[in-house]
Amino acid sequence: MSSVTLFGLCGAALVGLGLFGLIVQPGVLRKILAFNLLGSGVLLLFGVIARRGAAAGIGSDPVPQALIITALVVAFAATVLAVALLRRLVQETGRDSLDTDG
Amino acid sequence: MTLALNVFTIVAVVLGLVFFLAGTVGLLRFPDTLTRLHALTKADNLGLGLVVLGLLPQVAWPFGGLKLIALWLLALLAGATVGPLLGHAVWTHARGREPPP
Amino acid sequence: MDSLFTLTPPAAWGAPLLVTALMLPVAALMLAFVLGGRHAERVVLATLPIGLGVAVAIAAAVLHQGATLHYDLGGWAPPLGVSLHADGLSATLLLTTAVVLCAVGLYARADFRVPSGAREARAPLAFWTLLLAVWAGLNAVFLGQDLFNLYVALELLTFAAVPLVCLRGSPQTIAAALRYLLFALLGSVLYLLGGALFYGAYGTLDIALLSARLASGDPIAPAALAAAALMTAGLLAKTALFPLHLWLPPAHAGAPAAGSAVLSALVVKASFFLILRLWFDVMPDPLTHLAAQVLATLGAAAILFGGILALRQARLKMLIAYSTLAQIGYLFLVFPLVASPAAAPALDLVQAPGAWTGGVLQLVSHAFAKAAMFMAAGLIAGALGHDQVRGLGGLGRVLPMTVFAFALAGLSLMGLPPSGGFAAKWLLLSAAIETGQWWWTLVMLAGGLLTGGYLFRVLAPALSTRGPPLTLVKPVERSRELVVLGLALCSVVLGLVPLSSFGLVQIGRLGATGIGLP
Amino acid sequence: MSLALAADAGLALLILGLAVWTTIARTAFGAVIGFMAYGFLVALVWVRLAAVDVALTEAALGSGLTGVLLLGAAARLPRDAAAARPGWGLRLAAGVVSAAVAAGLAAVVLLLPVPGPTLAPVATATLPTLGLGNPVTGVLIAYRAIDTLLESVVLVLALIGLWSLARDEDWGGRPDALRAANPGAALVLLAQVLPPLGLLVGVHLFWTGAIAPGGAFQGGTVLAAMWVLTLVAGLTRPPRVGGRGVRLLLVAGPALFLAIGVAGFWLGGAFLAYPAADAKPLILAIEAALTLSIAVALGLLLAGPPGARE
Repeated sequence: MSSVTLFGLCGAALVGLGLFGLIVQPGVLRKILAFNLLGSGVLLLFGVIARRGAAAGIGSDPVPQALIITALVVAFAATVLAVALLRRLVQETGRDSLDTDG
Repeated sequence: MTLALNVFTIVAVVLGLVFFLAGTVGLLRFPDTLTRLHALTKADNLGLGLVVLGLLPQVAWPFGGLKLIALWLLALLAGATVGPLLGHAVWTHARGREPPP
Repeated sequence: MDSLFTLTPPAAWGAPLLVTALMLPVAALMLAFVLGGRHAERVVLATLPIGLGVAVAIAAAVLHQGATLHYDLGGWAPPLGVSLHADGLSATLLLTTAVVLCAVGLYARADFRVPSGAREARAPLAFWTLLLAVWAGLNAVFLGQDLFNLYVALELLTFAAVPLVCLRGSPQTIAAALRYLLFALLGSVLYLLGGALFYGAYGTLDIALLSARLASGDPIAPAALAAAALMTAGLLAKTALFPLHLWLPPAHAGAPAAGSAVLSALVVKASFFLILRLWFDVMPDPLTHLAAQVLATLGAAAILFGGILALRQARLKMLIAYSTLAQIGYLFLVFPLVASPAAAPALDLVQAPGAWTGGVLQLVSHAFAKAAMFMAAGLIAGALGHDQVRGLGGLGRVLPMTVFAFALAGLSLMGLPPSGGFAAKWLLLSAAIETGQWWWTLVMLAGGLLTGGYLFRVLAPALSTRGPPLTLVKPVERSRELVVLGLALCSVVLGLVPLSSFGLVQIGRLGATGIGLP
Repeated sequence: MSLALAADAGLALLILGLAVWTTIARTAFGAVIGFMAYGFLVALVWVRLAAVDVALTEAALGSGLTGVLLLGAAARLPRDAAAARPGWGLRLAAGVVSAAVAAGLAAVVLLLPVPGPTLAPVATATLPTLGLGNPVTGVLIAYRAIDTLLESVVLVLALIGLWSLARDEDWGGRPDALRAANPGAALVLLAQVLPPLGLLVGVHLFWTGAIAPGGAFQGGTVLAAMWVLTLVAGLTRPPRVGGRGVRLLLVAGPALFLAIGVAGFWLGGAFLAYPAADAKPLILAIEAALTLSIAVALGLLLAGPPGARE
């Protein structure tokens, strides 16, 4: 049980937690938080895969690292869009939940 | 000579940790937010200072050391800013009016 | 345009064509964003024909070469580099995208014109730049050969499609856009997780290399099974297949007419295209047979569920949105029919159009028909001032061309001869019978009846001659009606084209699945 | 049980604890605070996984800027905003599905080959031809340049989507989401003292990205954070949405990247290829433009849609 595997299991648990939060949380902000947890869990798994690809004097495979950085920036842009939509929703309906009528 | 430095490092780091412990105990035990804030900012900054001081001989000089000191100064700046802001927020939230200047 | 067609581009032309198809919308997006104001619309209307020409050239190049076009970006070959790939299917979809976007561009000029006096307005700038971004995302998905590159393309598409939904800004559309974004992000994250596991098991993200390593005989790594399952689940969420369809109707009905047309006709197809690539280009055949049954069952459920709910909708655009749910179900019936072990003996490929051609034909004819239908609904809502199906009595007398176009599109959706939809459903039906899977025929026939049902609900009152004549709130421009009619005719004409001429669609397919296509 | 493993186990448990807290916290504000602490610890994990570039990005972007964003949103939520929690049926089903996914992934992690397949040797072998020392920057700028190009376009697109959420009459105004009502003297002091240092760190991160961990994304994020700090403290005003200058800045990075990429057809033999001779200066030019565009884009993404015109 190396520490890399440990972080892999931690990543798997985060994916499960994020998925649970995304489905169950009623408030949209909490869903966005759960999505960020889910995203960081997925990227942790990718990081463990990268770490296991260590070779040629480098601690971790550079290709997945670049992909993770790109995915982080995409996840941030997604969070910005989601938060902006949420703020507009709160302005319009005064509520933080999606079940508006219609 | 290196033995003395190592001993100094261990002593300084342990002292720093003691202050961190004191800060955490303060956080848990103190009655309201303002006193907790006091405990946190004072104890943690001092604790961090001691840990940095202790690590200085272990780190490649001059760049490693300068980075550590810069780290500590930034933490001081952060603490110095967050403290009054949180205090201001707590004061106005609790009493609903601006604190005396 | 036909001068280009006869010009037989040598193979060396393939590379710059693929790059132009990918980068033209991106460059136009940046130019339109910087110039802003009225220039944004002009940049789009200038770029659309060029993009159409490039799509035609790519189709010609693929047809001429008879093989897939391939190009390594930056000169770096996979697995390190990213490559572009254009087979018959992607060339067809590039062409469909260009045609539908040209029609939407012409249609939307009246809705998104900068009001006189203002230098720039929110909705026009947003619409025209988002239209180019949707185009860029679609071309990147259809041309991608690397799983992570496809992930970034999917995100580009999602960030372009979500603001389209709430371009008008009413509370319902904002809630619909937020729900769409959350579903799309869940889909993207699951897709990314699948990609990560594929990389963890086989050390590459290139579809061709992955397929080779997966088929290399040794037992498939459990990570690959988990990856395929997660990726499919993610892509199903983005395609709004039956259990994961909650977000589609309010989102597609809430968007402005031009936006709904693009969303329903094209955006939903991009993630479906990736499911096709995953199960026919990456995974080995025995697994595809297994997954095919699951996907087709969900597809059948979508056909019935979407059809029944469409019958009960009060608003015209919601009815059409639920119709999209149902028609997507047809697409998923392709999997068991193409991948069935009891495939008919390998007839001559070009002459014997198989379920694959039927599926692609359904993709293309649905794109034309649904875009035409949503734009017609936009014209009707604009003219009458309301969107209720009940209030359409006698519409045919007032808006004859729009109702005629709506009926033609409906013809194609129902699958009545001579429309493209009929040819697609006929091919799927015959393939189902040839491969002995008769139960899919029942689903298709039931779906056709349901489609007929909810379209009858709209067309019967519209074409009735009794009752008081309707008063128009706003006159409808003849040019916009012609655009809608033209698109609906495209969908119908697809059925008149002799089936043997669909050789383009088969290119790059035989080698991949390795079984004689029925 | 070596000491390092124990430390890692502690870190992993702390992260899981914070993640659970973020999910079950009563108030949204508490959950966001928990998430920010969680983010910084995940940055530590990236250092433990020997991915320093990712650690920088996670700390600056994943928890720093995302934290600012979510704090702003949490502060504006109405007090009684918590909608009804779903019935136990849905919670049970969601729990079962999530647990199954987590268990499956854990099994896959245990079954994955330990010396996993890697592209590290191939990636580092051809680095010298690009004049680069940092393989991650090599992958981002050369081998998978198309992903980074589309990535920077995604940022501009997110900004267009954000601006499209404004009200029609507010178009052309200045984004107002960041302006603090009455920034305290302490915040103004911080906004005067920190940005010069932050600017130095940001530019250093961009510059050192070619040979050591860092690069356009990390440098741009630090610069954006400093700009946001001055915006919150009210020392600077966000630019008008309609301004062509700010749009040129936003598009400079991707546009230069695309231009050099197209020039690659003739200079380097393929789209997005670099000529063998002067690859390094071209790459640095692209990185500089990208850093600038990313800094402006991230700052404006945090500044929100254009608000009421004063």
